[in-house]
Amino acid sequence: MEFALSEDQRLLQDSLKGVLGTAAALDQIRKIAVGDQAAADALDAALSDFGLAALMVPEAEGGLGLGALDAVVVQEALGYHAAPSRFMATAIASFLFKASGTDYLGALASGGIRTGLALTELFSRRDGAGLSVAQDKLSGKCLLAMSMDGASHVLAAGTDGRIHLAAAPQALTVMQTIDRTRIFHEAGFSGEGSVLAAEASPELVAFARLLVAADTLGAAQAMIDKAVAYAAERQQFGRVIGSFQAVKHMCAEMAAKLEPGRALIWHAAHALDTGDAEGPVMANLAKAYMAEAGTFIARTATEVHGGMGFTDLVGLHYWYKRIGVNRQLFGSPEQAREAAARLQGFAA
Amino acid sequence: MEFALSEDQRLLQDSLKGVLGTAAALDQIRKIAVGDQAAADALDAALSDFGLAALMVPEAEGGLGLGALDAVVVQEALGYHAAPSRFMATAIASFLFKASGTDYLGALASGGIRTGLALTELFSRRDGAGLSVAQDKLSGKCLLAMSMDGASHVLAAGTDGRIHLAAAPQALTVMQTIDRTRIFHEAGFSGEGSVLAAEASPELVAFARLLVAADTLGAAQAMIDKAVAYAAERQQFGRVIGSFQAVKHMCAEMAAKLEPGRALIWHAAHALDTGDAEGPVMANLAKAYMAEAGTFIARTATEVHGGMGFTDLVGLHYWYKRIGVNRQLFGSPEQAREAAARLQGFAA
Amino acid sequence: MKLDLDPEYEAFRAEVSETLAKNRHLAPTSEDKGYKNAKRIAWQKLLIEHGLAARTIPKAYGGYGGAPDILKARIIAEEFARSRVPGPMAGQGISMLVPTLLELGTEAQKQAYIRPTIEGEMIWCQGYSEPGAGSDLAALRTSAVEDGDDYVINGSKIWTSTAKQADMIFCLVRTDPTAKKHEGITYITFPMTTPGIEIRPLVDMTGTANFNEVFFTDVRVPKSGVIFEANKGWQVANATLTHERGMLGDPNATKARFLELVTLMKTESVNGQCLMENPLLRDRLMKLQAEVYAMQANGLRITTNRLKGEPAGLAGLIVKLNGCDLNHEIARLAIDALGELGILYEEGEHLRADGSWQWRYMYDLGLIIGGGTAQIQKNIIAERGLGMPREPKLAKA
Amino acid sequence: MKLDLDPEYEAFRAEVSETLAKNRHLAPTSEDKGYKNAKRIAWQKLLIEHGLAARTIPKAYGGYGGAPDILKARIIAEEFARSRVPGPMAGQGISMLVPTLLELGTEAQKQAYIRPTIEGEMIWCQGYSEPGAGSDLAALRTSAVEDGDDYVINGSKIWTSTAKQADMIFCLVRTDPTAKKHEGITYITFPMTTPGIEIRPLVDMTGTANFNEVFFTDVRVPKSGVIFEANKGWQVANATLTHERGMLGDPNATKARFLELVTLMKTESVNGQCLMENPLLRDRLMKLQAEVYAMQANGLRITTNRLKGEPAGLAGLIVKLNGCDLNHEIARLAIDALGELGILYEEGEHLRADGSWQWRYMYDLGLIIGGGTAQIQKNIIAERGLGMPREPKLAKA
Repeated sequence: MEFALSEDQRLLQDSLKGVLGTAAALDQIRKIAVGDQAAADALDAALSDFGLAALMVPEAEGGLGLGALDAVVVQEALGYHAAPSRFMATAIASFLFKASGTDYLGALASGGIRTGLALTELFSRRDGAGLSVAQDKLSGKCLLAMSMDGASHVLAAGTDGRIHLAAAPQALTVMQTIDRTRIFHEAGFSGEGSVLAAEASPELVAFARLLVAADTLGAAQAMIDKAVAYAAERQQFGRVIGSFQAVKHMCAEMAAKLEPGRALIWHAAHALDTGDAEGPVMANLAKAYMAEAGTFIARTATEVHGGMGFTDLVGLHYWYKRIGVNRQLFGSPEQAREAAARLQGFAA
Repeated sequence: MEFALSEDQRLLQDSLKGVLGTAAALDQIRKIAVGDQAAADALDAALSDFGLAALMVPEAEGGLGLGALDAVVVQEALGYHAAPSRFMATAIASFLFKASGTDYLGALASGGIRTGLALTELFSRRDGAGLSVAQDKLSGKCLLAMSMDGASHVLAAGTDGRIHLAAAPQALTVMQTIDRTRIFHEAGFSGEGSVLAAEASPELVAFARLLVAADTLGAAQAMIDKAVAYAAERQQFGRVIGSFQAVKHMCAEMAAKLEPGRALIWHAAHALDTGDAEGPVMANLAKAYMAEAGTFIARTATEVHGGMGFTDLVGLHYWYKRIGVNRQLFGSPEQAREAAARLQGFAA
Repeated sequence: MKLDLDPEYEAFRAEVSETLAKNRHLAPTSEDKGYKNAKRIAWQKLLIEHGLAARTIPKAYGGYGGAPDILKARIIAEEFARSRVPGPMAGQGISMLVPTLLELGTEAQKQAYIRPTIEGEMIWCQGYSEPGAGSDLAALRTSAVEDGDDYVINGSKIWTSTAKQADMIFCLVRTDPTAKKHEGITYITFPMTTPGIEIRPLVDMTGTANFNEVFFTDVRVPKSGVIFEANKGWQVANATLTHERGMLGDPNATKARFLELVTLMKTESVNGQCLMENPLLRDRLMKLQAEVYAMQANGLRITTNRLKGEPAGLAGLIVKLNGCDLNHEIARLAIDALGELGILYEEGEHLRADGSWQWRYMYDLGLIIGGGTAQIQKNIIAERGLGMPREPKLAKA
Repeated sequence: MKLDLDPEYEAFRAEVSETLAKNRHLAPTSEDKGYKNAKRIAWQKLLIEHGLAARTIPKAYGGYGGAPDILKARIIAEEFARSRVPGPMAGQGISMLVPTLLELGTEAQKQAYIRPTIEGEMIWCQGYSEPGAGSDLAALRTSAVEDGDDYVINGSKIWTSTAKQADMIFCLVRTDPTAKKHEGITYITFPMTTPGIEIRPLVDMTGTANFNEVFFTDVRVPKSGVIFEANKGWQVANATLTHERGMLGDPNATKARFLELVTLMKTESVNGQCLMENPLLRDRLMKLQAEVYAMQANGLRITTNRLKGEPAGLAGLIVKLNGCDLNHEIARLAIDALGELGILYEEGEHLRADGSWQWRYMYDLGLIIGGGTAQIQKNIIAERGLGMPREPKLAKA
């Protein structure tokens, strides 16, 4: 019995954090946030060289053959550095391709295809969005599509309840969110062909939500680390603020909320890897748990920083906004909890 | 413009608190809780002498002609002393009699009739409870009927959606709750005649809920006062615990939750007195607000007392339990909020 | 308990509303931008003339010269809100400096500054906070060294809004570094055109520069700018700080936001369901409405206390803590209700309410921190409101 | 990550389950009440014989003499739970005194106390807390004054469970009032039959006396009862205090309660609607389930740390704070779900689950406070878990 990250997984996370320490240092994130393409490309290249695209592709298909637990370890590191990356889209594509046994896995690993992700309408349809499918042709628009920059293909949710692989559409309009590091688009389809249609399985949705939870885990951990460090430096009333019981308890409450979330995410990922029936339930609950914990930590860590936390000077807001966006991605906490309830037959 | 209790209302509350200070001193409450009838009778007599029965009865009918705001002032004082009293039942009866213009008001003021209250099934029906009405005869059972001891009559909710006045039934079974100071009964009806049937109006339900909110206001205020006093006495680690920032902030948070509740209750009562359409909305929200604030304060004040708060030694639990019972009376916070939503057309 | 007003006041309300109706054509529009816009200044002067601005400022200093009357002030505010006619000018000069001058300024200072300030011809900014002195304001280190009839100022200030537009600054500086921290501070005023002043915009999490940093390098200013006395600045500042605290957490502003949220939930639909039909969102909305009503009623209580000249006690001490948090929570529910589209922030087809919910969700967090963090507020509530012991003195390390 | 067990352990599980199945007819039933019930003692001896109780206690002292193995211990616990066969005896003698004796007792003390204690022939109670020393345990004042070969003890203890049933007490007393508060304490054992001991039941908010107060008046006890050394009692106690902390907030117990709540919400109906169909209650249930899963996973993490002999760090430090709060919240939702009937507490037709939800709602609050209040827990998490500064020393008043 061993409930812990393996040596390899720790190594994976450490080396990735090493890469991100430079390629996604705060000054790089600042550049990316103001649209510096060179900085964005440099980070993208660094992560490609690291081999993230191949992570979840079976070795037989030229990948690393790793699983959901490895993926959340990676996503946590990305969140910790507030690093934009197409990894989430790629990991979800790998999961879907593996489930539907297609021959796109090799191309995905080699970088031959790079997929964007347009799943929003699986969870929320409005503003006339939605992708209709007729004779395997896709038409309509998807809101808040992810990782469309530089994508050759896109995985998009159709109104037929299935997820379609298609060539990335040309009609892209930026939808600017509070998080300027990650770019979202409105994607307009006009007859692009669906080269693959797979069921939007509960496992796939659960895995997608789990990745978001892991991203928030990393971002929230970063905010706690920064708050504790700031509290050890900042002097007020003749003492470091970290010696005030109120500040100590704020930090303790953040840690007490976050730590179980880490274990829950590991457990959910392992359950998905082993096909444990509880896996999707745990993954949905992990998304909801981290959305709530993240909201609390984002606010509390900012309060520990006082006025500095509100300014752009320390850049704390990049993590605050990342957590804020993650809360809404792939469905609200309430939707994730309701999904968990349905999986257990608690709700119709 | 004056948003405050009048001189008379402050006088009313002070003189009532004077009476309760002796008749409902903690040692008296302890006696009542173990079924000491003499202590219970003494308190009942003291409150009768004080004239609570006549409070809301119009002067023309031999009452004091006071209103909802005066009633909440009284109920708050009763909650502050964790004092059992039939005042809530009497006040609700007065409200209903006034609304339906009956000739029972005089008898109510003189003590000629003493009404119990069986409204539970207005909010929650189960265990086969419910009062059916046929040819003005009542049959069936009501759960958690209040103030049935010494009641000549009862106001009971019928399955016809109306509230009926009838002679108090003989078949009474005690339903022992965590609050041993207030006795609740299961009341079994077997053909008692309905001498009056009135609509269970939104105003009546709102007023009943507002009284519960006021009771919790008083009980919660008592718990805060006790916590602050204890924190000023109790020494740990060579200083009074009230000097620890964590304890100070616990007390500050309790006060910050309670104080707006007091203003809300006053405003809602005044609105009911003046027939302001927002009155029932405010009263329902006040019930929900105080239920939540009360739960927080009951727990936090106990924590401030440390182990002593858990013991019977300081008797703090009488207030903890009073607040716990009030939370569920006349519908949950969720039901009260939903009622407020319906009154505003936000819910079907 | 009496919430309606006496006939005298209802008459006053009618009079105000008539005045506004009669003159609204003279009011500035969205075209009339900027601080010294002629039309806005003319409008301000007209409002003063009718006692709708600077109402209690003596005529001698350019005000209307009316007697203080909290109810009339409230009626005026309500009528501006109801009629949607542009209101009087605000700003730290009018809200904080002028009251201070009236209380503690010399006749010369009053003559020189009050009229142009209330008429909008003279803009002020405030120099209190410093990077090293946030919650602990009295720890400020910006130094002012005597040199003949001048002080020479070195240091920096932060959280200074309107620094770029300001003609003048009112500022706290340390004139006696040897005295106890509250006793070596002086409240001084001087022109922002004085050589040696550098202004750096302070971008915050909302992405805009709502505030500035101001740097002083050998800034030479005349002693005549001192308000009241040298080394008495702490007392001078506290008179106006209380004003500032009062400005945060206004329940009527909170109610207005709540009503916007109600409209949002009534009009937005997701997956074909109106947001208001979602029982979880509706229950959260009702929770917030209870708090909105409660803080409004709490506000009425405070107004009554002020009318009677009584201290507002706990009812007053909690306003900043509860009010700012409630605003933040209203914005949070609005964002949650909008779901995926709640994260949008910039111009575009799908943006709702110009992204103002996200802006408020961030800016309100700034207000939770600014003007005394939530932790400071809780200390104040416990110590002043509940009479609990102050933070004990520490042993010298 | 590997959650299944090696074949060796699966084999062990089979063996345990077989042993339980074969012997369950010998297990005590609800008829076999009381602490020294013959059937219960016989059962305990049988369990020790099969290595299902006192497993790691050396044979020489009456134990099974097995090697420490956290997994086997967990398997045993799981099998008892699964099979619903009555488990081994618990109690502070077995869980706290025996480990202390094994570590620091004299050979004579081990011989005298361990066997009867683990076999249930000798019941112990704990005398640590005092009315004046709660969170600040080391401030205890019960005095033990040397007199020849004896100590004479005066003072009182609180929160002493099983005081009435106990043959012996292990107790912290102040033997050197002049020393620093942690250095004048002695850990001593003596019979509860010693003259001068008075026991007063301590009724708590649940309405029952789950604990006692114990008063000492000139209680003369031999020095031979001292464990380890005089004035080293603080170190002795800390060895076992850690045991106690670990006992609170067990995630498996929490999960069992959660499942009871699920059953409640599936089976209860109000106004003709099953509670599980209520979206607000269901959402709260799912919130709690997320925490239950999280604390279970957190528990697996801690077990792994212990298997590796590593410190559990934050994962360990949060267990008491989160676990006790989660239990309290589960009880709270159950009561809210039951609504009006949730307030019932005593025997009657409409009482649900014997009123256990209300009992837990109160008792769990006691556990939130006991064994280190939530505030103490947060101090520990901040200082030991996050490396934040300790509470600074105060200036002498």
